[in-house]
Amino acid sequence: MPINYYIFLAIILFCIGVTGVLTRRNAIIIFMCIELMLNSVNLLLVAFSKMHHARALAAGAANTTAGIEAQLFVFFIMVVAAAEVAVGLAIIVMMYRNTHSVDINFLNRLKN
Amino acid sequence: MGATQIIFWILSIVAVFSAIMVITRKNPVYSVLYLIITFFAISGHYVLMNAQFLAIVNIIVYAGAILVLFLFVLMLMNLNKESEPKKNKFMLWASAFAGGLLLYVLLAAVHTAHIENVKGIHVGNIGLVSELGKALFTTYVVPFEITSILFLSAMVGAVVIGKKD
Amino acid sequence: MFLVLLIVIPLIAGIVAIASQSAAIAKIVGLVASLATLGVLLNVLCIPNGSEALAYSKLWIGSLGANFSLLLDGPGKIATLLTAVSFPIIFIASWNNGYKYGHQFWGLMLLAMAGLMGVFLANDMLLFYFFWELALIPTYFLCSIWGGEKRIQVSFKFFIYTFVGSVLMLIGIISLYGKTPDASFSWKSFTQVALTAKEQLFYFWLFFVAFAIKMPIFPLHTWQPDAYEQSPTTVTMVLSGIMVKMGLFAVIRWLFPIFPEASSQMAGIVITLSIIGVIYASLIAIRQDDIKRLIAYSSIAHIGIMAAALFTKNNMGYEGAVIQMFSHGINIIGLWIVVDYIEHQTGVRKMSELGGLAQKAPNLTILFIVLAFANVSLPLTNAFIGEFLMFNGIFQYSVCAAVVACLSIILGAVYTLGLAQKTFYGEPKSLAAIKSDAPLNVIVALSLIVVMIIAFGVYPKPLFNLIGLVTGAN
Amino acid sequence: MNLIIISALSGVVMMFSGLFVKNNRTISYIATALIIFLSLATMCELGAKSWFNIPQAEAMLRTSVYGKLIGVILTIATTFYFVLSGKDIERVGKHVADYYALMFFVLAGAGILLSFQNLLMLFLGVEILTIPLFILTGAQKQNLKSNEASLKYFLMGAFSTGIMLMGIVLIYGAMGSFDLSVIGKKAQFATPIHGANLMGLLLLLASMAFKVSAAPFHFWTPDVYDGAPTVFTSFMATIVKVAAVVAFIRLFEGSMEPFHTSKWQILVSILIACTLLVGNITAVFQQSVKRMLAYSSISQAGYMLFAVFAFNAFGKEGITIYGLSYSLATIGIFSVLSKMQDITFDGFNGLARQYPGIAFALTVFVLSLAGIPLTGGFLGKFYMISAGAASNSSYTWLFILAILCAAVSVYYYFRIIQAMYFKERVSDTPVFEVPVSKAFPILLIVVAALIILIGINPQILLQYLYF
Amino acid sequence: MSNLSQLAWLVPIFPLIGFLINGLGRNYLSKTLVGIIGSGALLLSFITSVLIFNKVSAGELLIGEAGVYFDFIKFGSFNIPFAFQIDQLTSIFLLVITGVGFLIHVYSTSYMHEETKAHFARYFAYLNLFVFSMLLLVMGANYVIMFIGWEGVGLCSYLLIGYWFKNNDYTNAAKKAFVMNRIGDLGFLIAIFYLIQHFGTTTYIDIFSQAKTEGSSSLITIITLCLFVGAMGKSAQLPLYTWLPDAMAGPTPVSALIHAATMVTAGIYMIARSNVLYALAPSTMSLVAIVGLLTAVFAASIALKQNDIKKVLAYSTVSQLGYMFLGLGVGAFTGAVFHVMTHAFFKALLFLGAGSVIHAMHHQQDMRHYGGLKKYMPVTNITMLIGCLAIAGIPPFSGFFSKDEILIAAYAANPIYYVIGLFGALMTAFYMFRMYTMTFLGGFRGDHHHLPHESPKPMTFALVVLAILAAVAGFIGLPELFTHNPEGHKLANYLAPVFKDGEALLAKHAHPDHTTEWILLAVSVGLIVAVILWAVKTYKVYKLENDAEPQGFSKILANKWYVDEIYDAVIIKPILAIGDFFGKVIETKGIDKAVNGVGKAINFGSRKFRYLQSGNVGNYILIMIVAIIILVRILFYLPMS
Repeated sequence: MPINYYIFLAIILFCIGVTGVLTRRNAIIIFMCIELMLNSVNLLLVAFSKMHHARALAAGAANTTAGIEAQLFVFFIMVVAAAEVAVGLAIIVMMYRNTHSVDINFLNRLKN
Repeated sequence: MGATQIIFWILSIVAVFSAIMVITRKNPVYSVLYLIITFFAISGHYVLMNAQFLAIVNIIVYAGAILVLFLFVLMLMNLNKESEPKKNKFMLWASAFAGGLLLYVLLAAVHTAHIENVKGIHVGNIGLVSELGKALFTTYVVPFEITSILFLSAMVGAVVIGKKD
Repeated sequence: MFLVLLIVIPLIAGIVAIASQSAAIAKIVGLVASLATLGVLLNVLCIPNGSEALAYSKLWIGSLGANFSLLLDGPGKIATLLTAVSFPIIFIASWNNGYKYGHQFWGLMLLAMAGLMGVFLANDMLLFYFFWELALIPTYFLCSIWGGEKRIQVSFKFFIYTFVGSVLMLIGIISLYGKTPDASFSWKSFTQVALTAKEQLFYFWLFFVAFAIKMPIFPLHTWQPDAYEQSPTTVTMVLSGIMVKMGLFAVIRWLFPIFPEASSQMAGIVITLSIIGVIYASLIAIRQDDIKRLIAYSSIAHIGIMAAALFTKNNMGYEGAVIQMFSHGINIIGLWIVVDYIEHQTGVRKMSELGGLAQKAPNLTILFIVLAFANVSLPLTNAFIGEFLMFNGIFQYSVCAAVVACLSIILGAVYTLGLAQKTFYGEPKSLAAIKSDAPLNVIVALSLIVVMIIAFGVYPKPLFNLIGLVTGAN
Repeated sequence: MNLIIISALSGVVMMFSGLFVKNNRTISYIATALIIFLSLATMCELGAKSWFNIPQAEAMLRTSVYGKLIGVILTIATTFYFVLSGKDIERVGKHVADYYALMFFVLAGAGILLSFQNLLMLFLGVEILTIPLFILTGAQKQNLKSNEASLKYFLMGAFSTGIMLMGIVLIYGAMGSFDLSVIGKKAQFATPIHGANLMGLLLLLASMAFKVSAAPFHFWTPDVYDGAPTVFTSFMATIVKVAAVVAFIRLFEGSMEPFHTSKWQILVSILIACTLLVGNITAVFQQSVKRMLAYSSISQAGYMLFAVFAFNAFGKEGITIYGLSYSLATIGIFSVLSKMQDITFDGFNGLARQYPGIAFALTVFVLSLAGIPLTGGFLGKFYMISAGAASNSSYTWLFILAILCAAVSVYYYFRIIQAMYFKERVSDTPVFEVPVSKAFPILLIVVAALIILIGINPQILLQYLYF
Repeated sequence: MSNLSQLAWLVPIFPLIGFLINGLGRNYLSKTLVGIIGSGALLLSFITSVLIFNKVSAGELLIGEAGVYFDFIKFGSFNIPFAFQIDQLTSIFLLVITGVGFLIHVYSTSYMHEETKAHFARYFAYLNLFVFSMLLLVMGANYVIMFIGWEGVGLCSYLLIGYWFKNNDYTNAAKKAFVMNRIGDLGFLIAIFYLIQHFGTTTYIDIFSQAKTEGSSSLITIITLCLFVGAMGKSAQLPLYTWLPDAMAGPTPVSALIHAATMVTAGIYMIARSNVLYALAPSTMSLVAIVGLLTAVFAASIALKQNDIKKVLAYSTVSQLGYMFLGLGVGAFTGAVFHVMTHAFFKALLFLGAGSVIHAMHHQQDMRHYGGLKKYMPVTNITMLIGCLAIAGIPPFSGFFSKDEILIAAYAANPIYYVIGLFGALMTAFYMFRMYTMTFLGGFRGDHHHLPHESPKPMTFALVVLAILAAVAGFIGLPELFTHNPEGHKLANYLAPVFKDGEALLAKHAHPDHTTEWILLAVSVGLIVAVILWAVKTYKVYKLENDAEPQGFSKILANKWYVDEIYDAVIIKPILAIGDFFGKVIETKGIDKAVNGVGKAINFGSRKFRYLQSGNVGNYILIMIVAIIILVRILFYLPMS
């Protein structure tokens, strides 16, 4: 597959995520959209990883591990995402406990 | 059009469609479910690109753990109805427009890149567990260890935030 | 080494005074320290200009090429002499003024003195900027804590006004620093900066605005009457007697040597503004009822003449302006001392509520009259020497400018004599009656000033000798 | 490496001490001891080699003298922070040990950011830096403002992480590596410039601007700083911010070649200008000192960004001076603020008469923040603008703007001085919520003296850069 | 140092010492002692002046380098030395100043005796200081020293007019005098600037020798005009004369000394001193003559209707000064100086006499309340009569000769000058005898419970001495007509070295032949006598009750042509209005508002800016995205430069 297709796909997903963040008011859904963004990034990383790997192979390097760093990067992103989710959901729950709402439009005690 | 391509297109359409559904569904539970579908589609892409490890991890971690957690929280909070109030119309359109514009500029920027079409995206075995494991515990041992700090802090944080005083 | 002492003595004395927690000790420390500074300075003044002993340099911030370097030149001698002479007089004159938290008051005064000395001595641009601000901060506190009703807003306006000016200068300093041949802040490197005509003009204005605000030159003067009015008079003495000279001094020391062409090119504008300011301020002064505001506007007028004279860049204007820096400094301090006494005695500053002070306070009146006539630069007072030369200098530059500027001697007579008349002459008013003649300390302080007024008015040669021949003008 | 490892270990120690030690005071003492040890350790690293020798780390973390010096500055600042604000940390909530642990983890993250060599480490460092902060911000669980700040911070932080990752990916796509030196080297020969690379760098710029709260990516800052417990605001506004700025510099120093350099400077100058204007002008009208300081921290970031604008030795020297003096001053002010009853300007009324020592120190802090000579803050600003001027003197408008903004900043900073010295206290309520100890003013004066010392002789700090 | 230079500095130093002693010791010295010190200082000065006069008569002069005492203003090549110049002109003035000054001091010791000790000493200190300044004025060897004295006398005039400082009208008058003088001084100052610019020096001899070689030029005209402005101020000429009548607020001896005998003649001295320059500027000369003439007539017309005895004398002084300027303007330098001298005597005499009357009448200055004082004050009566005759120009009293010399010279220049001048002289005779008659003749109209009495000895002594001088001083200037000495009269001979350069440069007017001169003399004396008789006749029967409110033209005269009112409306009020406008409108509503406006704008911006911080996360993120889009736009679509 042309790499461009992957780029387009990932960017489309990324932007859908961004649009979701912008349009929704539910904190949890916003957070989910952010996860969608991260996933699009992951997809792109894997695609680039394969691209660089293929390029290295094409350049004649045998047994190369070129591109593996990107896949590891994806791994780390997932790790971090997991940690973030733990903290994030804890915060959202805390908020919900106090206000019984997860609507970000009600977060306006702090302004100006 | 080979089988790979057909699968690619199907997966892509599924991913994009379900992603759009994620952000448009009123009911948060539907959103989560559509997100799971998206992640499955992405995992499919990983398989397509011979990155089996990540494909599995993606399903286990994201679809399996993280999104279940989301679902759990949603259920806990009893948010499984179409409760979300409408956003200001103007802001809604402005937001959608901004998202579209971002898509446009990103594509335009990257499009000028002339990234060559690499054939045989599924070749190579770097996506396999053995290769990744080797790299992870040699070259990438430092970040690997450092993630422990991250986890520790997340753990501590979850305790601090979550524990009832 | 002596030069360092000039800064260090008041600095340490200031810290000691604040730490002493006692107004009485602080006062004594202040007087002793200022006299000691004067002593050191008199020692230094004997050294002829240009001598090695009048320079001091030590590496300061190596990576910037900034040195702790001091230099005493002709105008510097006059300015430092003014500072060193004024402070003891101010201390004596304000001896009986009880200030709340007196130790802080006197300590801050000494810190201001250190800053002023530094400004007049610094031969390194960064150092100069440091002292420039160091002189400002204590004054700001002095005005704001001990000032009149509107002190907070007014002194803040004063501060922000001058601060804006000095930050503009800072831009100039930074930009020029980048262009110095040896990446240093020394006076010499700055004078060697090669600038195109356009750049010179641009940077000239950056520097000049800072100095003009300090002087102040019309139309950047509006902080000044308010600040003078609201500050405790003791501080006003420092402000108007010495601080405004910082601007003039900086023009001589830095502006002219760094931007020789631009300063000649812009002289027309500067002189025009200055002279507009002279007439403008004089006319306003005539209509003032508050003594402090009257003297404040009078000061604007006098400073305007000095600025105009400096920018004529001829010998006479230059020498006159430098001499006048000293003369105006001590004269106006004298006037403030009188105002301070009146204010303390009667609690009134409005001329319409005052009158007939001469009957109860003949000594004060006599001394005041001498000061008043020095203020209108009558011959055989020190101010005449300066003003005569300055008008002469302006005249050489432009007859028209000189004629307009000279109108100020008429207007000056109008408001100064009006002040004398409304305050001291006539029948005393019951509301603001003065009880007795001025006490000894005020008389001593004023007498010292009067003696200097007459002495330098009759025999100004020592001052001319201190200045030496012109360095800044061409 | 000392910084990262020892702070991580210290964090673990603190975590466990919470289990075994019940007395909050003791916990603070342990934390203080650990931070002192940590700062000594970082200082030792300045001259000699690291105590820990990990060959694999080379590709991921590469410490420079500069990074080490910044590490020292951060730990010193943290030390003062612990000492001055220890009691206030104890008052935030029950999990005192955990707070300390989280702050140590933040320091570890800062250590990573000071020495990362790989975009992966940048990512991890940023995450380690921010995730504990989400928690610290929300530490006052019953306080709705704290909750709200925490959630806002979290959502926006996570979003910016997404942006940052997109940037990293695009760069990787164009360059094929996450290693800074490789990217830098490749970028030099890459003609024409790779669109993906350019885009990636831009997204990275945006996300880093978010971290250092540069306008228009600053919006989280006032709300979060305002909502967070005051002690933690202090920590976030100083140590974290300086670390982020240094990471910013480190990231783009090598890899901004493709922008070289005119476009880069256009972008950064716009950021700086926006930041300065927004920070300073909005701060003017604030009534709460805490919120004012939040805005002012935005404007201070604007000045620090001059180092990013310039990328020269001046800028780096400037950041050391700026970082230390700014951190100390802000920590000092916050340490007073977090003890106060009323955190509006009126709360400071008449402070000078009751606590002359504290008032004096506060004055020095405020003067330093406003950039008045004789304080470190002045030299910091001076260095930053000099750096800009030395790198490209055609941006005079920017320098004038910066300087005029400094003048505007006087407007709001001096309100503290005015309140302390020139206004009388009207109400009978005590200034402070809890009685301050005798040692507190002395400590504050020590900090103030340090700021003045830097302001008069920055060589004591800068000489370490040129060993 | 020559012999003369050692002597010269003594002249001003005595009054200076007197000033210091009296000024500093005013609370400690007794009145007698103060009087002795004050008058003694003047006596010593007078004696020294006489010695100097002898030496100068013998041909010894103090000119140029020899007179330098110390460097006053010196840097680089620019030098204004503190130097004296003693020549014939100076020595004459020295004698007049110290001589008349001494007499007035003596007179004052008794006139001012009612004052308290401190004020008495203050008075003498001022008086001594005045003499010191006046001496500096005439002794200076350059214009700057002259200017020092010039302003110094202005100062003393200010101090003495406002001597009774409790009275606001007096202090107002003092202020007015000083400010008006300052207007003139401005001209003087600018003249000095021109001189320095052009000649590089202010020393007389250097300037004159250089000017002579360079010849006439527009620059010289400007310089002389500026100098004349100075003279107008100091010598109370149109339009700057209004301060002088007001200056009568001071004690009467002061009016005698300062506002009649000495200070006001400084302008004449200055122009006489600068005769070379004026000779090179004929147009200025004409102006001087015209201004002098107009002043003479104008002031005389006002004097006709004044009722305050001192005001009459004041306007008479202005008028006489006008004659002197007329003399200068037509080139009769000697005549002008001659008139200065005689005027000093008779006008001082008249003032002191008036003072004597005022003293006797308990400070009543309104002549309408006098009358018939002849029998109460015989000495004053006689001396005053001599003074009046002298000023009216009745031969052989001194005024006749000096005024005649000027009028003849004016005739030579332009007969119209003569006619107008004569008209003025007639008015002079009229108002002087109006004054004399109202005061001394007729019946006593004052308070009969306080009958006047003759003044004490020191006062009458001064009156008598001055009366003698006023009577006989004319003989040193007997015109050629009587002496048939073609060299001119004694005074002219004596002053010839000073004026020879100036006169040589002047276009010579044909001196009228003797016949014409006789006719002119006869006409003038005849007319004057007639006028005197008319005046005496009219006012001998003056009754207070008959005095109606003046109508028509005489009302204008009584109100001094409304000049003060015009000045007030045209100059003072507008200036004050401008001051108000600047202070209240431009300063507060303009400049300061603009400055505060910046602060306000920032405050306003702050208030509006903070609404950007809406508190809504969605908006924040939206702005971030938009910012990114804009940055991309800038990055990709700006030209790479």
